[in-house]
Amino acid sequence: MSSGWIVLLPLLAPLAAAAAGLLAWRAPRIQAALGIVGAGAQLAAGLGLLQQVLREGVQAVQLGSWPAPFGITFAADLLGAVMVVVTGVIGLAVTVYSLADIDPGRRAFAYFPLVQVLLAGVAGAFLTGDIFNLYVCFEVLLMASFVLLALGGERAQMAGALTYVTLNLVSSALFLAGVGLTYGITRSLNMAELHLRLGVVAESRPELVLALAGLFFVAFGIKAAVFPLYTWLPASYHTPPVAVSALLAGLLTKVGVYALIRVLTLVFPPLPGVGTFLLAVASLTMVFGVLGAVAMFETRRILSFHIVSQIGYMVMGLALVGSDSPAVRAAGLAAAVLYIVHHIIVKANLFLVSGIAARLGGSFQLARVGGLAAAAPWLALLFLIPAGSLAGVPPLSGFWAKLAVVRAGLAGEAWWTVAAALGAGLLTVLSMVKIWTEAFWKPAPDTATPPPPAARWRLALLAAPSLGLAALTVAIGLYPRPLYELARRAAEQLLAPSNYVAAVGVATAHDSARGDGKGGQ
Amino acid sequence: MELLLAVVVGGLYASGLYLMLRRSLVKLLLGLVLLGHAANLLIFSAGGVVRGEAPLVAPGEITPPPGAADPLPQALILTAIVIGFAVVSFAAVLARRVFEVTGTDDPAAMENGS
Amino acid sequence: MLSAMIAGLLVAAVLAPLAERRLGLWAAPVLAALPAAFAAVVLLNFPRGGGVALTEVRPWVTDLGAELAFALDGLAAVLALLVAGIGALILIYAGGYMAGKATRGRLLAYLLAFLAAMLGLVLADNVVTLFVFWEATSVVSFLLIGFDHHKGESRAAAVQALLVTGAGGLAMLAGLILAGQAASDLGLAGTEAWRISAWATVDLRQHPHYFPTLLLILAGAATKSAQWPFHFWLPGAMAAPTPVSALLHSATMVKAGVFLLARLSPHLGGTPEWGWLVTSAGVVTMLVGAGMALGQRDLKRILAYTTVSVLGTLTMLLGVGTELAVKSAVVLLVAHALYKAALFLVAGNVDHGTGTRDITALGGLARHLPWTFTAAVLAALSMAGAPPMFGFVGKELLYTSKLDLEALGAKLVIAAVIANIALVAAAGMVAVKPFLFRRREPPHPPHEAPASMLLGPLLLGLAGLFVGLVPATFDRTLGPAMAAAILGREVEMKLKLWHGLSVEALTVLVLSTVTVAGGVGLFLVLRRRMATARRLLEHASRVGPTRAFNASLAALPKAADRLSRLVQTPSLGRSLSVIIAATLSVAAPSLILLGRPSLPAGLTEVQLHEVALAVLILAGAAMAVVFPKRLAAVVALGLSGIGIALLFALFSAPDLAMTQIMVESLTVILLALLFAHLPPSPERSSRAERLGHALLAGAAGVVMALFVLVVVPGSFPPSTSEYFLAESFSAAHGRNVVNVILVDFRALDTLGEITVVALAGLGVWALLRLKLGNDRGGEP
Amino acid sequence: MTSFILRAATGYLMPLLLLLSVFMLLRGHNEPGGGFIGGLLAAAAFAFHALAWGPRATLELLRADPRTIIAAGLAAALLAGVVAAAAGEPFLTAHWLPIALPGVGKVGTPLLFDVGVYLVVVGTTTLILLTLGED
Repeated sequence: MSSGWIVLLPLLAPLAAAAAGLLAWRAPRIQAALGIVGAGAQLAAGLGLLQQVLREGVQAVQLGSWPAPFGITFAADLLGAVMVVVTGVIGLAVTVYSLADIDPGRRAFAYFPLVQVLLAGVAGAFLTGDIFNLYVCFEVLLMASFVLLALGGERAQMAGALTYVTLNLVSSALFLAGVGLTYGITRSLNMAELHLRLGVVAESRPELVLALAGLFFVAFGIKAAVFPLYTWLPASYHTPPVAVSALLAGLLTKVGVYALIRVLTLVFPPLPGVGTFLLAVASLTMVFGVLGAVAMFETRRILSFHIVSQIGYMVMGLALVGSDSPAVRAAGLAAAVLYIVHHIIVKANLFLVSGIAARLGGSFQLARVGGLAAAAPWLALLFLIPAGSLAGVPPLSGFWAKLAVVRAGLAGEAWWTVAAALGAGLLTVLSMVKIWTEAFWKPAPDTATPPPPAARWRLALLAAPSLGLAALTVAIGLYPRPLYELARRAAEQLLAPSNYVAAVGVATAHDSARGDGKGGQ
Repeated sequence: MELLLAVVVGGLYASGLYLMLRRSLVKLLLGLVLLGHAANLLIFSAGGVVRGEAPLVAPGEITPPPGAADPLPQALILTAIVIGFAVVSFAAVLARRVFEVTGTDDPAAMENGS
Repeated sequence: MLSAMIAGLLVAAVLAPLAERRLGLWAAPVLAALPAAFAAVVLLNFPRGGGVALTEVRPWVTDLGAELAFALDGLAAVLALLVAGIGALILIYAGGYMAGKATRGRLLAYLLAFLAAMLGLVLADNVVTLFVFWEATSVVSFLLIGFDHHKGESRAAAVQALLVTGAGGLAMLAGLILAGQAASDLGLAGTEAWRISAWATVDLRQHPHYFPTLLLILAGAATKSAQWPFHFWLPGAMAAPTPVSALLHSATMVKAGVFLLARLSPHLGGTPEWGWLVTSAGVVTMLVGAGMALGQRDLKRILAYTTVSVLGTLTMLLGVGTELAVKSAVVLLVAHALYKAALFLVAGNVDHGTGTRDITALGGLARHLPWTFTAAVLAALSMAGAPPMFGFVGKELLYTSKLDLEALGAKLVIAAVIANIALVAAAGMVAVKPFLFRRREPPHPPHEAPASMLLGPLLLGLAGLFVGLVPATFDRTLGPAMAAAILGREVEMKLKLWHGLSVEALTVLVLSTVTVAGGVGLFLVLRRRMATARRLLEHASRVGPTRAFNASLAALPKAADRLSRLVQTPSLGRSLSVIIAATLSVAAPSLILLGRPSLPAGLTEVQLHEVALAVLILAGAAMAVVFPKRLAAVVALGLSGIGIALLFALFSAPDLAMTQIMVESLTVILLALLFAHLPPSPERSSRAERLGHALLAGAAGVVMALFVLVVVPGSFPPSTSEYFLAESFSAAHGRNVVNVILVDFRALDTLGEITVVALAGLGVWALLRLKLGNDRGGEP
Repeated sequence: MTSFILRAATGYLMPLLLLLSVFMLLRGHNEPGGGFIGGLLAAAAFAFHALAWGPRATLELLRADPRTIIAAGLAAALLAGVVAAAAGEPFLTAHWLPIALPGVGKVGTPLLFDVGVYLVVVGTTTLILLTLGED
């Protein structure tokens, strides 16, 4: 077995950058430089990992050389590897943006190392093959997000952070309880082994497994922000600096969705009724999220509610694993993966762009800004791309994501959820159009208080990452085949967990006679 | 004993959650702490309890005595206690700052404006 | 070839602002060469009969049924000719119309992008390709309608158009996917199922999903083609600059819905459902549009409503779907494209030359705008269906096709005659009223438009005359090819101005005469009674869908807010309650189904001091709940924690006990330090609320206790821990197995843990020191 | 008056507590204890000192800033894991010196890791206490 450093690097690179940055805590400039290096290294490592997974299948490594299932396993399948790559992309984009966006005060208080720790935690969550370690990774990324959210101590931030912290801690407590019970039942924490053992338990005590799955569902449902557990998100995401919002908006809820996918495809055996249940949750999430957005007139709040709504589409894709048809299961999961990747890029970018818009227009309140289309045509274009993509305008990335989800939904005969998806899609168009007509088309109101013009280098630094993400959106839109192919293969891997289990190697290292034949779906 | 532990765990969850539902920052924190205790004890009981046989290797031996307690839940709980402590400390200071900034300790009274 | 040409237009669109800056006045004619070339290519490759001249298939996302597939059949060719040909003229016109305006480059760019989208749409042979271009037309038209976006009216109209067509588009997407899946169910393999031309080999009407598919696709067609009750966005879209309106409302975007009906009628048409739905939508739209046209005073709005009426007629004809009806639709579609584009450009010239489009302020312009007047008369004659214009041929055929239809036909003919009388009158209002009669004083002294703005209307007007006089130019070439594509079989076409003296021909002639005479009469009355007509219309539109739409759009944010607040509350407690309730509802039923928890067999007996400890823990927790004083509650909490530490110590966990004691003391100290001096907080919940909270929390406690009871530890040997116990000393050189797990077996957990600890420290430091925006800026 | 007693007591207590903390750290691998408990004990020592002499004095006594200590702890723990790279083994694979120290036992990267834990805990706890104390 290879020593598997490539699987660890996406976690270690930013963590090391953070530690080094903290050693230089008096020198924010060094921290910023280390931030760029760390995020860049994470991206590079992620790409290398993805390539290796594509070439050789699931990559697993046993930390400390302790054999599975005893030591902690890190394992990268296609889903994990893709998520890590996207994490690197967003990390790098946000770090570059932060160079121009974040004030000296926050920089002096370790802003850049905090971002690095967040990225490390996110990568760890995507790669770990151990359920308790997943909890730890969640805590790492949560703690980083707590501090980032509260950093600066402005009034709005404080109240938002309190809600965010409290509800996420409740989620963590539920998750922890679930892990403890899982260990009690199976005597294992290794996800590959849990796959085998919970399958056996489900045969004799299906209700117990279902109840346990319920705990995990609520815990991850809070983090993923599904109906009706999403309330912390719109209460907090609009409060910190926009770079932080972008980071959280892009990545964090998707970690929750990832965990739901991972747990429901790998850890738990197929459970009766889960598909229907998730379809209902997905529909309500899409609809209620978008309703919140329709009611808002502040850019960041609108965008925050849309995160919720879009999570519904991802859950919808996941819900289709409850279908009887293998083709529908694969299509649904592939759609979910595609949607996640698309959404991370687009949503982070929308926050970045809205930050530039507020910098030029003087406010996030739509009533107080205007005339940006004439004042900054380049920004108008920069906004239209991610906004159009979010609204599903072809041929941008969001169109393909929506097409894939709706197609899978129709194939799975999930009529009501498809109807909800299309209805929410229309209201998403309305929201994006609202921002567009108000901030860009409408003449600037008399009450507008445009700030003094920003330096050119600053605007360039703000626009560059946004431009990069927009280019990705367009590239995926025009040439979606590679990404969809990746998503499809990732879905196939998820639906055949025996690959993952074999790569981790629990079946050979451990006598699991009782688990034989229970591997597949 | 398992029954007793179940009652304790249930009681801790109930009182912790009830405290969190009070509209008071301090009670929110107390509730969080109790929730952490509850989860730790839950893991402890789910892992199986053993009296008086700590998972230690006595000098001269190479394994702990047979029947020693399962060390893994203990390690998990230790990690969870420390993480919980760190998180609660941060939350406590945050709550204090929230009180300073908003002037109230009623979480429901601070509609986050802007 | 086809995709390259479309891409060429898109590139030209991107470069248009640059070209405009470089070439100035010459930019428009130069850019117009592109669509003209497109039209030439289509002409050179014109498909014979029901065949397909050019095809192109490129893989896109095969698994999603997406290919970039184009096919040039008769239907596509005729529409492409109209789009590209009229498009070229309009580009030239726009160059003149926008002369001296800074936004000219942008308008040219949008127009080119629109042409590209529209051409892609009519040429598309794959459902995803079709949808991509369909949506592209919606998006570009949004930008075009909102072109003068400093006007609130323009913005509102743009949003309205986008929402209405967007909603239809989404429904259509679902419909197209259903159709593709149906084709796949019926045996088409792979991407074949998503190719429209391939559907000819299966019968989609047999599929159980036929009806929902039809409904969804019709929703798309109806919104795009402004069928009642979705018609209102089209007149609203008149906020666009004139060349835009002309383009959108003559040959192109509004025809997209009709095009879709035509495109799909061989596959989905011919059923009673199709007949009823499509025909009735068409009839209602035809009548509503015609009626509304008469109450307008803005030239462009009159034209817009007549467009609605004609679109209704076309829809009705495709609904009827007989060979004669389809032929008639083909003729009407082309004739309408020619005259309506011309009339919009005329309206633009009037506006340009006088500064107003209000017909009550216009009169006697013929002397000042002679060329515009000429074009107007040519186009209006065609619109009115007067011989020898192309419009006349169309109307004759229209009446004939209805007479084919027995009982239903009579009703349809009457409806069509009524609508056409209104159209004749409207033609008078647009093309006669401003130019003849008494002279009025418009805002500017009237002047004729420049050549670039006369070329288009005159050419289009003359084309109508030419085809009317020499119908062979149409009925040997374009007409039959298009009709064949719609009907799915070869057809012959014979158009003539004079039909001889058969009973049928005479009936039609009488109807035509009645139409023209009635229209002229109506025009003469209307010219004097404009105000009355307008009042009538205002009364009528009070209940119309426009109002309903605007009212619901206005009410939407508030309603959404109310609904959203059912879940999204500022109250942290509410959110917590929801989470607890959610946990209960997903976990409790299964636990209850498990039945009475059967206690594990090897149940450890309880000793007295253990009970005492349990009591201590619970009492501490309970006191933390009930003590009103903060400090006392904190100390009680500590008591509970100490109890847990003792429990750990009793049950073989010395490390846990030590850690718990230290952590607990620190927590108590920290909480006391932070909160001892705060004023006491009152109980803020009512009795009922408290009871509810207690029940909720209690239920959660019971569920978690049940969880503990139903877990049977140790049912899965060998356990991971056995490995740790066995290997701790020999392989990891440590006697304290718990510590070895922490620093070796599972060291990564601990690495994560200390990261959390470190961040908590940094967080506290930052929280206490960095206070932006409140008091002084922070210093580290 | 109280501060005088406190100062006097601290003079005796602090070295004792610090010694105990190091003891706890080192024996942790074999007996109950370890980096976390050791770290908390050391932090308690500094807390007493701060109570008696004020936070500034404690900072001077510490020499290193708490933040540096935290960072050093993280770095030590990471380093302990990265050592394995030299041998081409996975992250966190333990490496031991051939000799055993009396009272401590074998010395290897897990001990370095535990030192990292110790440092992070010391740094964090003192950072929190000192920041609170100065506030």
